Amino acid sequence: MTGQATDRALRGRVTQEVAEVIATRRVGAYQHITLVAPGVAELARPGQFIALAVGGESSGTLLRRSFSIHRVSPSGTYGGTVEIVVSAVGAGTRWIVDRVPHDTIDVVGPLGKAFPLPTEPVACVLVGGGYGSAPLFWLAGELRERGCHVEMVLGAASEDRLFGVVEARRSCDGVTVTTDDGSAGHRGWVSDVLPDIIDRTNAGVVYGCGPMGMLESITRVAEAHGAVAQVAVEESMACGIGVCMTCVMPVVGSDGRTRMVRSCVEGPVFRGDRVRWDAFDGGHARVPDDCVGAPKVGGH
Amino acid sequence: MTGQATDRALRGRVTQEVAEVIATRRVGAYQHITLVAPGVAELARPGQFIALAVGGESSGTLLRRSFSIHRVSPSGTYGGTVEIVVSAVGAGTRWIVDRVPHDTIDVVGPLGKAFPLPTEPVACVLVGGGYGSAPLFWLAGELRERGCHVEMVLGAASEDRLFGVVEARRSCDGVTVTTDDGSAGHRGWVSDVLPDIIDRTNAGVVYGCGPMGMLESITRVAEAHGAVAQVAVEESMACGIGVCMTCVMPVVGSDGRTRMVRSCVEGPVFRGDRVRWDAFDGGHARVPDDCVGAPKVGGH
Amino acid sequence: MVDLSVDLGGGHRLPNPLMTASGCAANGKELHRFFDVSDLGAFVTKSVMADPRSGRGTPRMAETASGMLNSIGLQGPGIEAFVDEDLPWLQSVGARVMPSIAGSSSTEYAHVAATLRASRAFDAVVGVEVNISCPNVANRGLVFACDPMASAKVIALVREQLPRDIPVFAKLSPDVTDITAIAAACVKAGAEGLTMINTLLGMVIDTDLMRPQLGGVTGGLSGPGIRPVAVRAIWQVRQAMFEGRIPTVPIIGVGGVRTGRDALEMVAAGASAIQVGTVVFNDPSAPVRVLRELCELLEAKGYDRFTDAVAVAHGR
Amino acid sequence: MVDLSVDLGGGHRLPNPLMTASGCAANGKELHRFFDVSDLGAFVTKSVMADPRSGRGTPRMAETASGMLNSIGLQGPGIEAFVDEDLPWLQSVGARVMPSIAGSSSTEYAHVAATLRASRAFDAVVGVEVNISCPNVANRGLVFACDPMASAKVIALVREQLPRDIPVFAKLSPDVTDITAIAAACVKAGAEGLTMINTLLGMVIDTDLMRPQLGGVTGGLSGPGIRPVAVRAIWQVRQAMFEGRIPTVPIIGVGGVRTGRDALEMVAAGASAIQVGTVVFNDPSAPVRVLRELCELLEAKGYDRFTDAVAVAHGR
Ligand SMILES: Cc1cc2nc3c(=O)[nH]c(=O)nc-3n(C[C@H](O)[C@H](O)[C@H](O)COP(=O)(O)OP(=O)(O)OC[C@H]3O[C@@H](n4cnc5c(N)ncnc54)[C@H](O)[C@@H]3O)c2cc1C
Ligand SMILES: Cc1cc2nc3c(=O)[nH]c(=O)nc-3n(C[C@H](O)[C@H](O)[C@H](O)COP(=O)(O)OP(=O)(O)OC[C@H]3O[C@@H](n4cnc5c(N)ncnc54)[C@H](O)[C@@H]3O)c2cc1C
Ligand SMILES: Cc1cc2nc3c(=O)[nH]c(=O)nc-3n(C[C@H](O)[C@H](O)[C@H](O)COP(=O)(O)O)c2cc1C
Ligand SMILES: Cc1cc2nc3c(=O)[nH]c(=O)nc-3n(C[C@H](O)[C@H](O)[C@H](O)COP(=O)(O)O)c2cc1C
Ligand code: FES
Ligand code: FES
Repeated sequence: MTGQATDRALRGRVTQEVAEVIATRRVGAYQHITLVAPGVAELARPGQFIALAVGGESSGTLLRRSFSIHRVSPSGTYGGTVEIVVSAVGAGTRWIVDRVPHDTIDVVGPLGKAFPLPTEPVACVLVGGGYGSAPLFWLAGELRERGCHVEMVLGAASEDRLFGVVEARRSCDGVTVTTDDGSAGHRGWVSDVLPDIIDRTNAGVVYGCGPMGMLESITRVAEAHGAVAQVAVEESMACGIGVCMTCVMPVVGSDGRTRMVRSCVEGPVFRGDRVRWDAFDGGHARVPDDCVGAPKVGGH
Repeated sequence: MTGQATDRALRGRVTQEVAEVIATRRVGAYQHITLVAPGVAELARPGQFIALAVGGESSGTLLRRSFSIHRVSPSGTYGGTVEIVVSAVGAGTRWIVDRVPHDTIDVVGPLGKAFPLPTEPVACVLVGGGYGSAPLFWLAGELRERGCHVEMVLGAASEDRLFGVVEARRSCDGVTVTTDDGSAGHRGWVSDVLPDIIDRTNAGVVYGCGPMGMLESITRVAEAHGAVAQVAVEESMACGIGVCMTCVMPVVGSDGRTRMVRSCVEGPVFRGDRVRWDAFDGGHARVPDDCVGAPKVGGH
Repeated sequence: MVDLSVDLGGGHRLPNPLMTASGCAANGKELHRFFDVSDLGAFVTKSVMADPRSGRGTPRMAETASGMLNSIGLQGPGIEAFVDEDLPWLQSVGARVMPSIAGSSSTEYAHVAATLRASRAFDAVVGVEVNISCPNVANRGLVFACDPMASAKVIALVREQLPRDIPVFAKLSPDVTDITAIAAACVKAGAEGLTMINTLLGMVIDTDLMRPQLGGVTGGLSGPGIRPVAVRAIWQVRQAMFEGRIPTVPIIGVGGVRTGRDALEMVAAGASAIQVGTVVFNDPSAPVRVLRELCELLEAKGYDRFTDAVAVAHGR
Repeated sequence: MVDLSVDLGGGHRLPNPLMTASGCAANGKELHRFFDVSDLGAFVTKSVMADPRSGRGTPRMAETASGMLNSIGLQGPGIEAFVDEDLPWLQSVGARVMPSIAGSSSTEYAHVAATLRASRAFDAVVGVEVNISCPNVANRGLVFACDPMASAKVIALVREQLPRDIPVFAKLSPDVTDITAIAAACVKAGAEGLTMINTLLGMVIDTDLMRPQLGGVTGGLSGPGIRPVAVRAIWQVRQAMFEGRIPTVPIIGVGGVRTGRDALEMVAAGASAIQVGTVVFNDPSAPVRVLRELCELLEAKGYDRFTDAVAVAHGR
C-alpha cells in the first residue's frame, strides 16, 4: 500500500444501501438508470463510481459491477438520486438493464478518487469514449462554475454508441463529435481532433474516460501539446473497495518508482503521464521489471 | 431399472416450455400461480407434477423445484394453462412466489405417474395435508365423472394452511376438515376422522397427498378398513425426470421384492401398501436389508 | 458448416464431440423423451457393476451454490441386466454407446468388461469408460483413482478384456495432489483416453437437524461451481502431454458444462470431447443445446473443423 | 444472549468467532469504513512475505459460477512495512490481529515470524496464521501444503520464533489426496490450530481470446461454490481428532461462507472460528452480518454458548 495516496483515498466516506430503481430508459445503445440512493448522492464527486450487486440472495454472480456516476441529485421527491449509464455486455449488465422501476439494487459507493479540479480557471477539454462520457457532464458543470472554459469531445464506434451529445452542447463551451464509421461528426478518432482543440483553447487539462487505448492516446496528445491528462480507467475489479488487489495497474508514484496500485481506491482517475502504458498489451498488464517488488530473474 | 413399471412411466409424453405467469394470488399461507403452458396442459393427468427452473441464466440455484399440478385448462384466451399452489419455504420457492404476471418460468412436465382411476364407480376418499390437497380437486372431478362417490378430508396445522375448503365443498360429495390446533374443523389429525368416513361410504380407494407421516397413517387406516391407499409422495428430487437416482425410496414390486425405486418416474403416486414405511426415519430412508442389491454385511 | 466429427480412437468416428456424463443421464430412455439420443456423439451410461446394487439410503442429494452433492452409491441393475436390456435398447435407437463400468476390486472391473464384450449388442459400443472413483475393498476403501498403482491395475485388466478397436477411457478424480501422476499411470497401463473430472468430495450439514444432510455423510460435488477445477485438470494433463511426460491421448472434458461457451473453454484447454452432467437436471435437453451453441461459436470464430480448436489455448 | 466467546489457545479469549480471511480484507483500513474491525473476533491480514512484492500481472481475477479465481501472487509491502504501518494501525483501533505470514523457503517464514515478534505492536497479535500454500523454491515450486514434510518444517521453524502464548495456525490447502495427513504433520510440528481451507487450484479460459484468462494462467478458486469442500475437509480432520489420529486442536473454518447458516454449518462440522473471504467482495460488511446471523441462529436453537455447537454434527 503506498501510504499517502491510500490514506487520502480512504478518508472519503462510503456507504452501502439498497437502492430503488425509479427510472430507466434506453438512450442509443445504452440504458440510463436512476436510483434512489441518498447516501451515495450526498457523498459523491465527479469521477467516482458505484458498485452494484447482481441477482438476488442466491445469485451465482458474486462480484459487483462498477459504473461511473453520471449525475447525482442530492435531494428530490424521492430523496437523493444517482444516475448511471449502462452498456449491456454480459450477464451482469444484462441483469441490471432488465430491472424495472421499483426493483431494488444493492449499491456500494461512492468509490474511488474523483477528478482533481484545477485551482485556477484554466481551459479544459473533456474526452469521452462511448459511455465513458457519462461522468463528464457533471464534471463540466463544476469546471464552468470555477470559471473554466470547457470543451468536450465525444467519440464512439458509431452514432448509437455516443452518449450525451445534446447534453454536451448544453453544458459545454464547445463540442466535437467523432465516430469510427462517420455516422456522426468527424469520421475518425478523438485523437485526430484533440490536438487542435487543445491548441485553440490553450487547454491546461485534458480529462478522459473511455477504453484504455483511447486514454493512452489522450495522454500522448496532451503531453505533446502541453496539457496535463487526467484519465479514468476501467480495470476488472473483484471488490471495488481496495481489499482484493485484483484491479492493480503499474503507475509511477511521486517518488518516481513504479508500483502495482489499486485502480479502485488510488484510481480510477490517474494522471495520464503516471500510467505505465508500455506494460499494457491486449487486456493484460505486465509487471514492469523496474516495478517495486517485481519478480527478480529466476523468479520469486 | 425395474423394467415394466419404468417403461409404462416413460411412455407418457413430456415437454419443456417457457411459461408466462398470468395470475398469482395469495391463498391463506400459499401462493396460487397460473402459468401459460399449453404443452403441459394438454398432456397432464391428476397426480402428475411439473418442475420449475429457479432464477435466470446465471442462477446459482441449478435444481428445479417440483409442484403438483393443481388444475389444467387445456385451452383458453392465452392457450392452455397450468395452476400450482406454492408454499414458500426456502430460496427457490421464495423466488417462485415473487414472480409477477408476465414474468416467465421454465417448466418441464408433466412428470411422474398420475393417480390410477378405479375401473368401477367405487366410493373414494381424498385426503390432503396442507398444500397436498392441490391435486385432489381435479382428481375429484374425474372420479365423479366416472360415477364415484367422492369425499374429501383436508387437514393442516392451522386454518391458514388449509387449501381449497370452498372448492372442496363444490367438487365433492362430502368434506371434513381437521386442524392440529382446532382453528378450523375438528381438532386433530386426518387419521382421526378417516376410519369413520371409509366405513360410512364403504370406500374402495383412499387417495392421499401430504407429508410422509400422514401418508403412512392413511395407508395404515385404509388397510385396516378394507380400502386401497394411493399416495403421492414428496421426495427430494435433483432431476425429476428419472436420470439421477436421488429421489428413490424402498417400494415392494409386483414380484414381492423391495427395490429402491425412483419416485419421480415410478411415482410420485404409489400404492400405500407397497411403500416400505418401516425404512423411513426423520427424513432419512434406509435401504432395507432385504432390498434387491442391498449392501451385504461387511459391505459391498 | 463446421465439421464436428472427432475420432477418439479405435477408428470410431463420432459425428460430434457431445456426450452425456455417466450417472447424469441414466441409460437413455428417459432423455430420449426430450431429444434423440443418437444425435449425441456418444451416450455414456450410468456406471455399472457386476451385481445389482440398491445404492445408499436417502437423502442422496443436497443442493449447493451452483452445484449439488450426490451420494447415490452406484445404484444399478448389474451388468447382466445392462447387457440384456439397456444396451440393446440404446442400439435399437441408433445410439453410439460408451458404457461406464465400475467395481470394488480390479477383478470385478475385469468381469464387467468381459461380460460387456461378450454381449449381443456390443456393436453399439464405441469405447468404454472406466470409473475408477470407487472404493477399493482390498485397500481399506481408498478409491482406486487416488492411487496410481491401483488405477493402473484396473486399467490393465480391463484393457485385456476388450478388443483393440474399443478405446478405454480412465475417468479420473480431481481429489488428488497430482492428477498428472494418475493420468500417466493410466495411460501407461493401456488407457487410450482420459475422462476428467469426476466429482469432488464434499459435504453439507443440515443446520436444522445439525447432522450431515446426506445419508452417506460425504458426497460428490458437481455442477458449474467446479468447472474451473475441471478446466485446470484438463489443462495440466494436456500440458504434460505436450511436454512428453504423458503419451498423447484424447481427453474427454466433464465438470460443470452449462453452455457452448463452457464446452469451448474445455476444448481450448485440451478436451477432444465434452460431457454434460448435472446441468441436465436443470435443462433436460442441455447436451444437444450445448452442441448447438458450441457449433455456433466455432462457426462465428471461423473454425472449419472442431478438432482445430482442441487445445488451442496452450502456448498463447 | 449467547456467549460467543472462544479461546483458540494461548489464553487469548476472543469475544466472538468471526474473522476476516487472509487476502480478502487487506490490512483493515478499507473495511473499517464499513464496520469497526475491532468488532470481529480477530482480523486476519493479507499474507506477508519478507520483501515487498509486486504480485503478478493482470488480469488477476475471473468470475466463476458462485465464486471467483484469483492470482494475486502475494502482492504486499513486505514484513518491515507491515510491522511499521499496518500492525500499529490495527492496534490503534483496538483490533485483535492474526497476521498471516508466507515465504518461498522455510527460512523466509522464520524470518518473517521473527520480525513480527520483535515489532512494537506485537501486543495486538492473538495468533499467527501460516499460509503454507506457497511455492517452495527448494522443491521445484511444489507448494509446501502439498507435502507433509515441507509443511512440518515450516511450522516447526515458525513455532520456534514465536512466544508460547501465540498459537500458530497452519492454513491447509484442499488440493491434496489426504488432508488429514498434512493436518497431522502440522500439528505434530507444533501447530496449535488449523485453518481450512485455502483456495482450490482452478483455471478459466477466455473464449474470446482463446487463452487463459488470468495473467498467472491458473488461480485459486474461492466462494460459496467451494463450501462443500471446506465443510468436508473440516469434518474429516475433526473426525481424525475424535479418532485420536491427530491431537485435538482448534480448527478455523473458511471457504464460501455467505450467511450465518453457512458459518453454523462449518461450526457443526468442527470449526471453532469462522473466516469470511470472497463474500466480502459481494457485501463489504459480511463478516459482522454473518456474526449477527450466526448469533440469531444459535439463540433460536437454544444454545447458551457458541462453543457448545462446535462439532455437534459428529456422531448424529
Ligand atoms: C471504474 C469503472 C467504471 C465503469 N463505468 C461503467 C459505466 O459507466 N457504464 C458501463 O456500461 N460500464 C462501466 N464499467 C464497466 C462495467 O463494470 C462492465 O461492463 C461490467 O462489469 C461487465 O459486467 P457483465 O457481467 O455484463 O460482463 P461479464 O463479462 O459477464 O463480466 C465478467 C466479469 O468481468 C468483469 N468485467 C467485464 N468487463 C469489464 C469491464 N469493461 N470493466 C471492468 N470489469 C469488467 C465483470 O465485472 C465481472 O466480474 C465500468 C467499470 C469500472 C471498473
Ligand atoms: C412430486 C412433488 C410435488 C410437490 N408439490 C408441491 C406443491 O404442490 N406445493 C408446494 O408448495 N410444494 C410442493 N413440493 C415441495 C417443493 O418441491 C419444495 O417445497 C421445494 O422444492 C422447496 O424448494 P426451496 O428452494 O424453497 O427450499 P430449499 O430448502 O432451499 O431447497 C433445497 C433443496 O431441497 C429440495 N427440497 C426442499 N424441500 C423439499 C420438499 N418438501 N420436497 C422435495 N424437495 C424438497 C429442493 O427441491 C432443493 O433441491 C413438491 C415436491 C415434490 C417432490
Ligand atoms: C447424480 C450423479 C450421479 C453420478 N454418477 C456417476 C457414475 O455412476 N459414474 C461416474 O463415473 N460418474 C458419475 N457422476 C459424475 C459425473 O459423471 C461427472 O463426472 C461429474 O458430475 C462432473 O460433471 P458435471 O458437473 O457436468 O455433473 C455422477 C454425478 C451425479 C451428479
Ligand atoms: C483475492 C484473494 C486473495 C487471497 N489471498 C490470500 C492470502 O494472501 N493468503 C491466504 O492464506 N489466503 C488467501 N486467500 C484465500 C482466502 O483467505 C480463503 O482461504 C479462500 O478464499 C476461501 O475462502 P472464501 O471462499 O471465503 O474466500 C485469498 C483469496 C482471495 C479470493
Ligand atoms: S477491486 Fe479489489 S482492490 Fe481494487
Ligand atoms: S429425481 Fe432424478 S431420478 Fe428421480
